[in-house]
Amino acid sequence: MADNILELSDVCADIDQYHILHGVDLALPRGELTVLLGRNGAGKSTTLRTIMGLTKVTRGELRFQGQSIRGVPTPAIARRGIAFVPEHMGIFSLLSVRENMVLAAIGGAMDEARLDWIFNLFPPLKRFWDKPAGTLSGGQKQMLAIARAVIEPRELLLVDEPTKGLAPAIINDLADAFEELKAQRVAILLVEQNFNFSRRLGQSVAVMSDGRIVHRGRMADLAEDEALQRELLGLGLGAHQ
Amino acid sequence: MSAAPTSSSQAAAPRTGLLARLRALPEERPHVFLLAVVAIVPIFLMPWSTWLVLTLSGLAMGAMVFLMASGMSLTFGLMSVLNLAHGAFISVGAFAGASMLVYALSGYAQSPSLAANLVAIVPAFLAAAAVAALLGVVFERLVIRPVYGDHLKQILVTVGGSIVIFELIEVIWGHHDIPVPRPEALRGALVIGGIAIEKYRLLAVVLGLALYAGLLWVIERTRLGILIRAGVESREMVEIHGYRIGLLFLAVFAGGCALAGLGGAMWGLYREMITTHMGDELMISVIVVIILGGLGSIRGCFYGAMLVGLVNLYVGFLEPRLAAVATVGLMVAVLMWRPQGLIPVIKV
Amino acid sequence: MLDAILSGDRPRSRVLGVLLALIFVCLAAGPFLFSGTRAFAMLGTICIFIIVVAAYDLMLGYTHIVSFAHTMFFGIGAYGVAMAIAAWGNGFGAIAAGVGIALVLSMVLALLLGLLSLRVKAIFFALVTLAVAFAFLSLVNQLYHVTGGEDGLRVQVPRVLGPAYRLVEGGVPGFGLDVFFANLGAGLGEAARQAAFELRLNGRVLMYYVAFGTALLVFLFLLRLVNSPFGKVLQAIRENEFRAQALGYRTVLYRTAVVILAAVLATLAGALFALFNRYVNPENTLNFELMVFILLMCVIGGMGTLYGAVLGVAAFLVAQNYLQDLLRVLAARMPDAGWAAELVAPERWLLWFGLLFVLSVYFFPAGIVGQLRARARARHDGD
Amino acid sequence: MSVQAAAPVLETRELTIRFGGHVAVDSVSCAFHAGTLTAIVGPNGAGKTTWFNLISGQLRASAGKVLLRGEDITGLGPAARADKGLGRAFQLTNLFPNLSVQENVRLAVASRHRIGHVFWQTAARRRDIAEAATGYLAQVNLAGRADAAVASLSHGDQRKLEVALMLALEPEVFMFDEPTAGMSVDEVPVILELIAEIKRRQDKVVLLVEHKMDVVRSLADRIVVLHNGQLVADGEPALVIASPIVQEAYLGATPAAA
Amino acid sequence: AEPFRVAHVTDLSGALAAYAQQLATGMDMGFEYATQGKMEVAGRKIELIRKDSQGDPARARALVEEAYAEDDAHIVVGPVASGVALATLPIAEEYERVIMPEGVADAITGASWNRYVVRVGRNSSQDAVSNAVALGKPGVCVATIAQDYAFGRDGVAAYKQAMTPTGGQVVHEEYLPTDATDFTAAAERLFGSLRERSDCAEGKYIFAIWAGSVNPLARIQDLQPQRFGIKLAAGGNILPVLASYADLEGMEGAGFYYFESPANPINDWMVREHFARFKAAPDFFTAQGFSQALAIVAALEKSGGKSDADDLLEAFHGLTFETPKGTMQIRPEDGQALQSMYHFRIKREERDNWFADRKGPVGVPEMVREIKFDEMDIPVRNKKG
Ligand SMILES: Nc1ncnc2c1ncn2[C@@H]1O[C@H](COP(=O)(O)OP(=O)(O)OP(=O)(O)O)[C@@H](O)[C@H]1O
Ligand SMILES: Nc1ncnc2c1ncn2[C@@H]1O[C@H](COP(=O)(O)OP(=O)(O)OP(=O)(O)O)[C@@H](O)[C@H]1O
Ligand SMILES: [Mg+2]
Ligand SMILES: [Mg+2]
Repeated sequence: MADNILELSDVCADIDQYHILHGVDLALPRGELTVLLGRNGAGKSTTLRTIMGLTKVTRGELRFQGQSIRGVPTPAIARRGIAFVPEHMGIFSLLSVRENMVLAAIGGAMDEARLDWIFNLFPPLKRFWDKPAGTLSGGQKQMLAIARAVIEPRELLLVDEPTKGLAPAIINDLADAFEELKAQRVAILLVEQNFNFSRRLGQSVAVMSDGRIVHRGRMADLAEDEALQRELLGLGLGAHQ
Repeated sequence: MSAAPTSSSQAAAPRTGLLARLRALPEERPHVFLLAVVAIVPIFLMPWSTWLVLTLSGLAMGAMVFLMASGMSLTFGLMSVLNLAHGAFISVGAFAGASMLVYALSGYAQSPSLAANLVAIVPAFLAAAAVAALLGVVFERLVIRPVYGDHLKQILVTVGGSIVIFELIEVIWGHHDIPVPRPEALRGALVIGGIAIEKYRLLAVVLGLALYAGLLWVIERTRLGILIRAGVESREMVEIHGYRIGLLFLAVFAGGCALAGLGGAMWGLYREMITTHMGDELMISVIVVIILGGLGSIRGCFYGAMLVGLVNLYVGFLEPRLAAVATVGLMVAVLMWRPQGLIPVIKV
Repeated sequence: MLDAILSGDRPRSRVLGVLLALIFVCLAAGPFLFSGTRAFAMLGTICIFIIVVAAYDLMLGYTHIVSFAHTMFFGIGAYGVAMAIAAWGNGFGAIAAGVGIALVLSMVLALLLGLLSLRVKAIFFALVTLAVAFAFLSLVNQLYHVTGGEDGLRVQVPRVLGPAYRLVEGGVPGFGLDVFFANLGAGLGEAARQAAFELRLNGRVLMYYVAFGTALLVFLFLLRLVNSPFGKVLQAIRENEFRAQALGYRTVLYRTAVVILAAVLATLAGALFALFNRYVNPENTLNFELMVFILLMCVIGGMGTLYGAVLGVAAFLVAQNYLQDLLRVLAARMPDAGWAAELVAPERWLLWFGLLFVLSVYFFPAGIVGQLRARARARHDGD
Repeated sequence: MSVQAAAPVLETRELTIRFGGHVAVDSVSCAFHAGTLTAIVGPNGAGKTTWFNLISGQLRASAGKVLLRGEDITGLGPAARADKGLGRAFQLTNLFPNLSVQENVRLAVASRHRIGHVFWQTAARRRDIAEAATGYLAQVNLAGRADAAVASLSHGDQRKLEVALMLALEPEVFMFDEPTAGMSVDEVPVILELIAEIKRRQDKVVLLVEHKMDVVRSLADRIVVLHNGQLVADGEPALVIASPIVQEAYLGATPAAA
Repeated sequence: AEPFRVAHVTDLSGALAAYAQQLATGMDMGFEYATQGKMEVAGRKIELIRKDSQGDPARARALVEEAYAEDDAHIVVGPVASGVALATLPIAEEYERVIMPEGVADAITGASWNRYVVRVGRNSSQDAVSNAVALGKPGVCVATIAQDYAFGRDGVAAYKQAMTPTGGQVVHEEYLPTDATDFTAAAERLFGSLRERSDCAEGKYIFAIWAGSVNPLARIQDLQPQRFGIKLAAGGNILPVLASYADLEGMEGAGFYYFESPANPINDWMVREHFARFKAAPDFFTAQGFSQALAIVAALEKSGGKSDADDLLEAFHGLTFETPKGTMQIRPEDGQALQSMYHFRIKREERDNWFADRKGPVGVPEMVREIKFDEMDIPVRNKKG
């Protein structure tokens, strides 16, 4: 058990009266980066939200570090060590960049070294430190969202499409950052459409369709297997990246 | 992406000349500018000793209005809850405070000694704040909680809730007016150079300023302030960061109600007579104040209250009939000039 | 046929359909079905407020413009007629002039408010209208020479609309449902005998039907409006004004048009109210409380449905008029004085009213109409 | 790049906007001709979206002009500009969340037919509008979800609807702001094909903000580079991409893998 | 015989609920006293129906109409809010039945009067005239402060009119919005109008005509008018307001009723019973309600039990009857009951018997003298023209 930080077994979840997840089975190895793939509407984002306790779980079990987190309120889940970057980023647009970061550092003061590391990664954050976050550009908001998630050390990072809207140079830097986090034995669950990016980072991979996991395996195997890609995702992943 | 072009507030003008600074005032510090204009123009319309009395009284009245408005501004600015039951909480505070003074501590309140008066007043104000806060906790749980994020429903349930609170006041305290004699030390006026200033108004000014400073500090300087401001935008994101937003909002709401209660106790002692619906008396002024200042800005609320206090007195002297219309007119004029109020906070 | 009249906007719930039909019958045959004066007054008020609330729903439910100045327009209509009659006598010419002046004033004010709504945003606008309406109220109170101040104005209606005028000599038979049900205990036959009454077709009944007819026409007109392309644009503005603009709709024009239309209808309703009620004062036409009641009627009925206006008005006014009687019955059953008795004392009716107020917002989050439709849909899906 | 004889359809002249002290778009002059697809690239925060906002009227310029077919439209609001043929799809999804997918598109079609003021006729009677709307949905692969409420669509599906709305307006100038961001790999070609199709019609102007360089390479006739609000490069794709400023400031030290 | 039906339609809830409660209590006790608890007079049972108009004129109209049309009431008593009462008057005319409004507005027996109106309570002219009589003499200067609506303006007009014959003069009139709460500006002007005058040897007064609970006098007193030799004056008021007069020791005026002022057996009975039943003193409106009941009983006795509107009106007009306030007389011209008023001077005292639930310093209106109704010339204002 010790090597899986998070385990989902047969998780079903509803949004309002709609059944969105129909039995998700997923295990995240500690310190590895797992990529979650799937078409639009497959339920990837919902899976992440379910882990955070943001949707109604109707069946199944979720275990984080061996303990059940089903029914645990979101703040408590977060404090157990899971950080989450939602797909709409969830920037507090009225707060300044600094205040956004202050909030993210639940431990109290921000660690200077870590902050420097972040500034290095995303220079615009330093530049707009005291500006209202709402006036940042789309990509800058994405940077801030990621920065908030990593300002403190966490056990598990859930990231929903981080490269969306980022310029290529930044994407490269971001990949480096994730590499570093991996090196610190942080487990990461990454939803990503940019296959180049996820292939570079991913160790294991899961593919979703229609609210279920339809494939699990090593990233390397999927990356080789053009036919499997076609079957699972409708298209070779090499195209258009 | 927001399309509203935001005006420059940080566009620091490097010029330092006094004239240049004055010229930049309307844009950079509209609240100071407006307050100055409103206070200076009437000098030419009345004897200057009258002007002095009215100005001092007006500022003191503004302080009293601020005591009442700050709570509403707080709940609105921080939680985006439009609490139209605020007036009911003002009444509750007035009744709770008065009960302390009239029933429990009447001996101290009536004694001619200042110390004894303080023994009565401080607990009375605390009781007013505490009772209102407690009621606020209940109110938040039962009435407000289901309608976070929906202004329209907030308006409805809080108006409904205020009807209930007013009725409960009558059930508990009976439906007659209750006289609340002011403690000896706060009666009468200080006469300085032929100008009389009521002592009670001085107390209002002191309390108002203290509260203003305290609130500013909490909201702008503390993590609590940041957190609450964040919560207005997205409760979900605050929870994702690991904070229990529910508790936080409960506390803020109770705080807002406590301020209303305190304001009510002050107001009750000012009128020396408390009536069930007295809390609604100033609601329009309160609403004008929080719009004028820019919804949710404590600083704006303070300046707005001062403006309303002054305008009320000046116009009350020049043409009493127009006093009510004048403050509303001032508000509309300010909004035409600055659509978000003097110090905008929330972009709604 | 019915579809054409209703502009294709069917009730979409059987219960709702039945309720609406019931209300329609009660209103259409009202004077013949209820014998008491209070019931008569209530039915007339329901007709008039259907106009007010439906017009308000056009703004609130369909366009998301929250205005607290709706009563101001209602009051302008009412005072327009009342003051015209006071000044120029009780002829129809005076009434027409009063309504005309009121309409012009309303339109101008609505235009100004519409322009203001451009400048400031949603909740600001709501609070500003609140303050403006308050200033207007205070003005009416201050100008008591012409408005009667807090004491209000008596409206001397033309003879044709008053109680003295008879459409036909003698009475026509009516059957008082209220009396019938009240006396059911005495047996069916007896109750029926008690319930039969003679209705005098006087000018007040005529006035009632004027109000009823106007309400019906206005309602059908609004129903058509909201289901037209124009109505769809309004909904788009409600959902996302920014995007509606980007699609090429000049939302300013639409918003202003809606504000003006709602104001005009409210003014019209105000005029009817003055003529029906024959008395006008700030409390009845301009108060903030009245404004909140209108808002509540709109919300309990179901915002953005128009049918909600009908249900909301009916439910609200019935509760307001008969809650106290209900409490009296309850209080009579209470054993003795004490807390419980104090709480159900008839004077405490506002307490229960307030509670109902709050609860109705919770239990009908989507309004009665929304709730009924959701149920119907759920049943439909279940099949 | 061949010299175009015809007058430009859209032109910005020294267009500038300041936010406080920050100049987000700095005196940008550029002209666009019918039948061309221009890609606009630049680092995050370069001012691309802001430039779009200035063109389509969401923001008012501090200085400079926007010309459409030679006519100065700088003073017009967004609605008037949309009416004149400027179509815009937003970077951050911006739809009518509680209306159905089909109603969303119908609104766009109705706007083009200019029937928004009609209040005497029920909308349901305009079958033509509904049919047209369904047609556009089919183009973006959303016909199956026509009756779903927009709020319940997944992110990618909302992006597609965003594109459908612009198609339905049938504008002369198409402005795409990262249309494929967040779209799954099998959907991307559909949207790209749509854009290519518009370009092939030869009478439209297409502006495309896009960070995916292979997309840019395969579609663009011309690339404009913004950096810190300024137009720093403009020209044929191959040349621009090879330019040092793009290589350094935009693509990072190592060029993105193809 | 058929019972005699009295409908008491008044504002039992709403802003004036406290007054209405007193009126209801007074009416009940009055009938009890007048009929020795039998509720029967001239061979007819008296039936009392009570309805709550909620302070809402429209509702009051519907209820009054209901009382006449459905309950077949012979007389409607109420409502107490003047505006609400005014709204109901035309209905009495339509139904040709008697109405006994409880409001004080002059308009009730003035502009809005109709022949079915009978009023036992005081009108504002009586308030004003009695105060003028109490205060006025040559060398007295008065500046008035009143609410800016019909009640205040009429009151000041009547006050001025009554002041002239006494030799006193009204030198300034100050009108404020009804809901005013800050009186600094008004005080500035009032002081200004009196301060410099030299023709006021017998005293400078500020006289307030104010309805509602926020009383300007205490606020003006705070600003120390004695600095300029100015004294305050005001009419009587309900006990809770008198309690706040504790600081206005020495203030003079005239009032409608204070339970220790009249000396007669009826008042003795009422005060005694009221203390016994409610552990509190009867107030203004208790006395008024009590008197209303006595008037109805007296009229029925006079008409020999006949209850047609015309019979009743005939009985009421010119009726002289005894009340807790002594003898009253209803004058035929406008149906207004003429009655004594009480000239008082405020004295600060500790009292524990005024209210059931609290005690404290109050301003007791000690009677200076009773002003009999024939000393006051109350204008008749219902001449239509
Ligand atoms: N609020 C909602 N109400 C109803 N259905 C919803 C809601 N939110 C999401 N869904 C549905 O749930 C399904 C899964 O959505 P989800 O957002 O998890 O997809 P996704 O895999 O993240 O897609 P994408 O790649 O487009 O972001 C979709 O079919 C969507 O329509
Ligand atoms: N309303 C505003 N107030 C202040 N600054 C703003 C505002 N809007 C945009 N900016 C600033 O203008 C700059 C340009 O933003 P813009 O959104 O145009 O960038 P972009 O090129 O679209 O970037 P991305 O690729 O990340 O979307 C940013 O630095 C941003 O902070
Ligand atoms: Mg997603
Ligand atoms: Mg952008």
